[in-house]
Amino acid sequence: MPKLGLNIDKYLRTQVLPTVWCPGCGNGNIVEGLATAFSRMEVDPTRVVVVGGIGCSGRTPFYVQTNAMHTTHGRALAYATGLKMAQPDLTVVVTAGDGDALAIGGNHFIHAARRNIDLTVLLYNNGIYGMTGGQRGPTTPFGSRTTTSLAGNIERTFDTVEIAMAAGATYVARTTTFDMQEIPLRIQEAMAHPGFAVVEILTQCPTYYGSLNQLGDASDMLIWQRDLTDGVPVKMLNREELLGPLRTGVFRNEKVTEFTQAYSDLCSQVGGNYGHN
Amino acid sequence: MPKLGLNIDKYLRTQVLPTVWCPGCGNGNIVEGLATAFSRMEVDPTRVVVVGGIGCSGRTPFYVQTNAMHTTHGRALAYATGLKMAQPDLTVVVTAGDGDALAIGGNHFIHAARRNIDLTVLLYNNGIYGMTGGQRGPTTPFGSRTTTSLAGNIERTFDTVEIAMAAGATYVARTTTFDMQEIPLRIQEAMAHPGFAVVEILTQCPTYYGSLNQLGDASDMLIWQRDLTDGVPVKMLNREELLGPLRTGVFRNEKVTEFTQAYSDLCSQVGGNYGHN
Amino acid sequence: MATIERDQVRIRLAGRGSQGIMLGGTILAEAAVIDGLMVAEIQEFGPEARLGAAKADLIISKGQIAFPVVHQADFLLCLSRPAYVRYSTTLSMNGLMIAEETLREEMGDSFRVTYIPFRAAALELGKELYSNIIGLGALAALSNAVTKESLQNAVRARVETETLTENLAALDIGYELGYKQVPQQIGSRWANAAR
Amino acid sequence: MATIERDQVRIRLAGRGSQGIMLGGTILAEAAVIDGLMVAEIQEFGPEARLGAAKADLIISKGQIAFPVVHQADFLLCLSRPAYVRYSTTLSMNGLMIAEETLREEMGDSFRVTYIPFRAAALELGKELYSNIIGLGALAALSNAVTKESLQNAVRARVETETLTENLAALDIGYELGYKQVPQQIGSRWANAAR
Amino acid sequence: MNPEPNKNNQKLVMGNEAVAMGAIAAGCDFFAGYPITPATEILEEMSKMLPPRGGVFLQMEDELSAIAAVIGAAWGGSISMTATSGPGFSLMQENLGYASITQTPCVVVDCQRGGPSTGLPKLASQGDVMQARFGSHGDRPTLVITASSVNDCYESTVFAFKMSQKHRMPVILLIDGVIGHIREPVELPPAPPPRKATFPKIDADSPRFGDAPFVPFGHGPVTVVTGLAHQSNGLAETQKGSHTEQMIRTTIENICRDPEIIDSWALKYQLDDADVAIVAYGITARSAREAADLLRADGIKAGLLDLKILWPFPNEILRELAGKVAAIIVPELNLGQMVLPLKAAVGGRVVVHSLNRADGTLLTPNDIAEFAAKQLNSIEERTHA
Amino acid sequence: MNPEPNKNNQKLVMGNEAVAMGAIAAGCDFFAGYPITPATEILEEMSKMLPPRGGVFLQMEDELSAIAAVIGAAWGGSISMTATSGPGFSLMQENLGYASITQTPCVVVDCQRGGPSTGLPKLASQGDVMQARFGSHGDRPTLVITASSVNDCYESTVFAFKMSQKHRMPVILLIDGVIGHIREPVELPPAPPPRKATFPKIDADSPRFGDAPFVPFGHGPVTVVTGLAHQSNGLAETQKGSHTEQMIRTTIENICRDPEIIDSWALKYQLDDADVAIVAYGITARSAREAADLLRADGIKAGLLDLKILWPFPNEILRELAGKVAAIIVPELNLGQMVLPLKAAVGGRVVVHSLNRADGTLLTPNDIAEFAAKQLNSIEERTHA
Amino acid sequence: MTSLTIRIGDQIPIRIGTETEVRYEQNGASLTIRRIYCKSCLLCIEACPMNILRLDQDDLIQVTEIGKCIFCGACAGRCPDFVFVLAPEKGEK
Amino acid sequence: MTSLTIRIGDQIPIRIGTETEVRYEQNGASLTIRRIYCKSCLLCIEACPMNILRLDQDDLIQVTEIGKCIFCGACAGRCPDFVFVLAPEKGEK
Repeated sequence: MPKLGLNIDKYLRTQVLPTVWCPGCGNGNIVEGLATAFSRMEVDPTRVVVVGGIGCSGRTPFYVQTNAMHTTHGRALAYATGLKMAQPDLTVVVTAGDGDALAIGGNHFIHAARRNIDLTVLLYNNGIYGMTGGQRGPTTPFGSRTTTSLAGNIERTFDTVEIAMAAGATYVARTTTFDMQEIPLRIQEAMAHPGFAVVEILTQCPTYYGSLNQLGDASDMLIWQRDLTDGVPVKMLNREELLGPLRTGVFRNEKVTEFTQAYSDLCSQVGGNYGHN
Repeated sequence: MPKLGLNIDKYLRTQVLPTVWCPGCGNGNIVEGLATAFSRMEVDPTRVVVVGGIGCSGRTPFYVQTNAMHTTHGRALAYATGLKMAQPDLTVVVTAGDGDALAIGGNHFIHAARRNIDLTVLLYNNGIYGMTGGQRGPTTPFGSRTTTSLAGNIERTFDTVEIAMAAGATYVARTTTFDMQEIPLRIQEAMAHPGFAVVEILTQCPTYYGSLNQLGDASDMLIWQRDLTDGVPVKMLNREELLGPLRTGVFRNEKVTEFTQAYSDLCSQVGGNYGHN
Repeated sequence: MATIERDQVRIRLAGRGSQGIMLGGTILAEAAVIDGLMVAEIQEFGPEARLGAAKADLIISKGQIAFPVVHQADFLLCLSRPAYVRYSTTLSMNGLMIAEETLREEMGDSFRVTYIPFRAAALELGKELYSNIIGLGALAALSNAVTKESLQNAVRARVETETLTENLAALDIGYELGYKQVPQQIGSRWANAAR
Repeated sequence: MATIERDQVRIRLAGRGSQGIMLGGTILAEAAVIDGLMVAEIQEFGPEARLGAAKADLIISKGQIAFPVVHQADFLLCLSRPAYVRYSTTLSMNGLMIAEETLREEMGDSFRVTYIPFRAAALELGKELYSNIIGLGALAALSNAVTKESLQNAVRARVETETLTENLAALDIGYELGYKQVPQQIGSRWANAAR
Repeated sequence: MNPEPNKNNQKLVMGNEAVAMGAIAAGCDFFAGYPITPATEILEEMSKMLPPRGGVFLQMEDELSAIAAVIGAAWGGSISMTATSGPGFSLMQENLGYASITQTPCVVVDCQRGGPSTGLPKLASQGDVMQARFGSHGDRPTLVITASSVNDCYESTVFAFKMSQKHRMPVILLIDGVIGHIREPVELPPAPPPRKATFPKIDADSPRFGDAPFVPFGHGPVTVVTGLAHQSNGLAETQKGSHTEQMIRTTIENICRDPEIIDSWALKYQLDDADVAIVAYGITARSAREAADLLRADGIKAGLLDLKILWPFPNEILRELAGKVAAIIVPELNLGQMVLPLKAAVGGRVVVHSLNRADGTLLTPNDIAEFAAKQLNSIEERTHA
Repeated sequence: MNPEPNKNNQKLVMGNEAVAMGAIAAGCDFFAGYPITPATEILEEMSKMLPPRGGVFLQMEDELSAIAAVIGAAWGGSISMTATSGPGFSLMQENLGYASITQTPCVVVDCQRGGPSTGLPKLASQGDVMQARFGSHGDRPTLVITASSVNDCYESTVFAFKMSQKHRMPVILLIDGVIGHIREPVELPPAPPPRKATFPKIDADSPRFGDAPFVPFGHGPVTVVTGLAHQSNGLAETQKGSHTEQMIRTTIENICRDPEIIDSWALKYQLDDADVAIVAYGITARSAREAADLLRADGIKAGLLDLKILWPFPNEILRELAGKVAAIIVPELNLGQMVLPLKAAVGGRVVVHSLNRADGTLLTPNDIAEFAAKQLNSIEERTHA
Repeated sequence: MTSLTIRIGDQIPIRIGTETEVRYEQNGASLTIRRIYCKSCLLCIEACPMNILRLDQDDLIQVTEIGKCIFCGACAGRCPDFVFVLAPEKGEK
Repeated sequence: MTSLTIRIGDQIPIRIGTETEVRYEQNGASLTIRRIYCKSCLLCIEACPMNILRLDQDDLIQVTEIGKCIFCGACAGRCPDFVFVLAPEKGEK
């Protein structure tokens, strides 16, 4: 979107740009969406921590001019849980890829959701492992080609939204880098939500997913994303078609006791005073 | 159930009895159910592997007179996945507790379900860590007392059935050690099902869960289980009540391409011959 | 290899989980502390702790306790049959087993064992659960490891108020039952072991 | 410390990811193998491989290659501006940079650099993608590291049939472009470096 | 059951409880863990002690997340700790490396059990002493403290926290299932009132790593933390890890010459005139002390070097000892681990005999004394021959 | 891009590809892994090579499950392998211990990168050599093989599989990102046709562990496998781990006296008349070989001991060497790891100098030669003084 | 393991305390009580419709009046420890 | 970093190849092109409704005819690399 009138540079660590990502990668658009949300919400950068895992998306914390924690593969949510519990009035945003959050980090994802701890998770879903060069992941669509599924992926695909909801996330949304206006809106909603909030963002990987599956360049992949998500109701997990349609939007937005609040209540109950700095 | 006419001793490793479990623990009833299912299905013990993790339930493989693999904490399903893929005509049954399968092993649980690999999972849910002496777990009901939640558990509770279904399990059932006749029936169905089959079995832990929550002895806990599950529709995850009702029965039983079959097809497609011994 | 007189007693308490062995160990250790003695106590823990025979091990000593674990016990209190079967081999060469009377018939007499009717005495007091305190009393009388006063104080500190009277009574009974065995059982072997 | 004549050439190919640097490295290595030479080739890998300047390093040698990594290159082929900026410091003291002609204006002339219009030549052939093969040709002419025949055979083995004709033509063009520079650039320094 | 005071002011405390009490005394206000025998009591005690103090107790989904949460909490300004045993300690290795490279103060307790794998969960072991130093990939500075009594458990824990903050690094407290479960009378000060940690003020341009003080998120200007090699400003260096190598080397140097560490490295018992030195640590040091007495009763001048800090290894102390005694005996409840750095340190100046046992059973004073006597006899035999 | 043959029958093969080809040659029919730099190509190659052979390729959800699946598959009768790098290797430590205690044949490749933590993913390192030995809790037998060329990658992999089956243990192949990514011309035999592993026939009463042959599930009578200490029939022993301790000791003895291992332990280069020996391994051995040449060109009689098997450590070879040379130089891409067992082995018979670098940059021949020359000079200075 | 077989209707021994397995037979059917596995959990006692089970002084299960036993299998069904084995009249399958 | 500012309507320099940042101003509004961040992905080129963006020979983005620019922000919206910054007439907020 035009950045007219909004100085998002304030929320960018411009001295480390350009980003590490390949030409045409949509991750930069998500960073832009995040900086835009920060900008609109006028957050204090010293009171925000962006926590990333390992993988392309995990590099996000380097690019936003807030506190940044680049952790280990799959564990970002566990780090973030400790951090948030230690200082509950910090705003903690977790950026994780589909591999980071749902393959190696799947367990922390479901448990953070179960606890309903006040974290905002931006789940960058490009359907492939980018940083290591294009291997199959848990969200790689059935039948897709990757460097470890050259004859087509035979594994079934996770639906992030389904998993997040079953595990107990209280805000769940999905959007795409095609729908770029939506990204900051969803992030703002998620950050404003007191509880575990997941925004899945489909993002294009032209270098690996696109080229291995002959989807054209980054521009072509945006159109593909649009078609992929074009108003069709969300499918259950069992889809075994290549590139099945996925609905975008907000799937859940419920208020349920948040975990740091529950912990605070517990402490009060036994005479403790939690949450001061 | 009366073992009249059915020699389940053939499927029990009687030389290592009595089991390690506490007096009144329901795990023995599940072993009995498993041996009964084996007996009714007249399985060849050398063609069956029972794989357990760590925790009370993880000891199950020692007590059934089939191949037994007692693995590491949380990883039973990953071991079983390798084993099944290596020799797909083996029957592989995984026994795991709520902590083993859903806390430390949660990730392997959702990924094995996603793949729909032909494993039968008996998920012993006693709502607490027994082997280590009564700590909180991911299925500990909200508000319950454990040795790490003496003031009442403030964490939300996983619903195994919801998680299993969202992750892609194709047979999902729940029963209890009160409904002891059902246990072998569900196990038989699950073993007959070609795909990832989960049977959650609520089982009493009188030593820790029962005594910490003043639920009486093992007999009292059976009645409590009956009341807990008495025909009430399954609840979504968000329940924050102590001891909320849980429906029992079969929640899903669908045929979807099984993973060793999908892998066999892949091999054929590229000229390979998979699955012979 | 030389041996060194350590002025210490190694004690093992064993019985069924329901017999309050763990609490017994704690009370005995506490009594030793009150007496100003050194003590190292370790109770069964971890997997399988709850199956079979529960046990609590103590070393009570006038001096520093270097090696803190009981491999061979000077005094072995056995309240149940499985405990007897499992631990009788851990009695030291000069040790004394103090066992539940009802086991005498099966296990037979020996100069290394003294039988005391803990169960019967406890049931007389109202609950089998008092066996542990009766056992402690007998053990204290036979071993002289701790003073009766300290044991009473330890009981006061560790048992719930509602059952304090019965438990103190149990201690007395145990003490008496043990003391009765002293002429037969106590020679030079333990008379000054700890005090 | 003594130096040992190793009869080996250290080569670095660098350019944008889209310029076929990796394939270039493979073809050059293959040519060396066809020539019966020893070769060690290593291409950029891992995180951030795709950003900025792509590179492929080769050591081509008559004898065994002990230390297999290029820290300082005898020949540095730079097809893009970022590659020039990033790697010019890795040219050895006696090394020769072979750079894209269009960089001459910004970077300036030096006895250590020879500029060749790879881009223009490639576009003339139809695609900028041929820059890599043209570069290989020039490099081979200037370094004498591998024979032209082997390079041709390596191209035949490694490029797709549809573009083989163009790639072989690119090789010829590069060879000519490089050869033209030989009188100016090649003194005693590299004439017999590898062969 | 809570320990009750008695007239001697001595409380009967279990080793694992003493660790938890030491943590509280050191200001620990964050614990994340996962149940595991024989360390579980530390988790349970912390679950009781922290909420009334407003501190955080988290039971995580596994050990991977427990250590991750501990590091996250440290960066949230907490004084944080986890406790586990071998299998969990193995799972923590990757993130322990993260704590090292990010110079994060925290304490990790490994209450050892018999290994490998599930092994002997409730039996005695010293099988993780090399893992505590080398369990992570790559090199990292390590400070590993041990304990051989309940009182030690308390004091070593306090010391571990102090050192973790002083040198901004993860510190490992290595005990074992026996020490963790023994109850002994100890006289401990009452728990201090809850306090929040304070941190120095820094500017946006101040370095964050290397020699810089530790300042968590939200307590100063924006900070970048990464597990990649990085510069002192926190930004990654991916082409060459010089700054990180230097930071690691500096931390190692700092701990090796810290007087507080040097003073605590080892206790000497009857070594002044000793012909034979037993070098031992943890639970085995207790047997070894009695073994030294037994040997002296038999006319052999034996002494004990009781290692209190295992890593960094006290090379100098060992070298000095090697010049004074005729033989060193190293009893360990493993197949011979600390004997390796010990042999490297003494460099052949003295004969070193290893006594090992890894079946879950303790080495008794007699075991050690008899072994030592036998080795000495065989040395003499060789000398006579 | 698949390597193509040329007229010399030499193929240009990358180290990681050679590992995969070696695995196939050794009969590997099961691979489970997870992407990680710089080991990913092994995973990718196996994903291409196994399905057409009817073998199993699994990309698992993480490294924890990858090693678990590999062990499970071994018990399913597969010849199985995984490959990873430091962070993944750290995650595998717990289950590597399981493979050891259950005497499961399998191969684990660690293609090292700079550590600790995420560290320097694509830079050179030898930071995991001690972890490969001591990374798991408890003691386990370890056989760690390394490689310093593409050809080595192939042959060491074949050897690793052979040894893993012979001694029924997990064998670790330790390479690094540079060796893994170098392409060199090699002449390799064609892949053999797929074959299923065969196993001996045993009775229900036959022992399953200890000296017994490995017989997987479904290939014989019912078998019990556990990560608890166990007897030779597989049933757990929880009160005392004597059988397991004995099994571990026996395996260690067996590998230490296996002639195939002894013959492969180390390569000697110009050591016969050497005054100074460089002891190196992996990528650094290549620099060291050239360094030895450089030193000889400068009149210093230098030689190289190139360690091919790191663990068990070749104590005897080092002791012998120590008697012959005046100094040993140990260059390593870490802060000094293999120098520890080396020093323990030589026991002060010779001066040992450690040259270390852990910033991701290789030690060049000049670095090593200059360091060696400098150390020798300072020795001479001391001698003259 | 000591074992005792009792044919119902015969004189029943007064004390079976030290027997680890007791087998009752009637008309070819049998109830075997493997007391060695018993953990004293009381589940069978509460399940028995005839109220003829109790713990002995070693806390192992025993039948007080075998004559009242209806061979219903409730004890076997509830026991988690494989103590009770009922065999039908025709013997084991 | 070299920077060049161009007021639209002025004479436009023919070559801006080596400039890493170019700023176009018109009526107080501005379009800044941080060419140093450009990765040549073409997304802006395909997004530009006026078709006035192309890559130069270093594969960095440049405007061919700034006079045609309508300051719509499509380039900035699609660019994942923060190359384009549009400032409104009133200056930065």
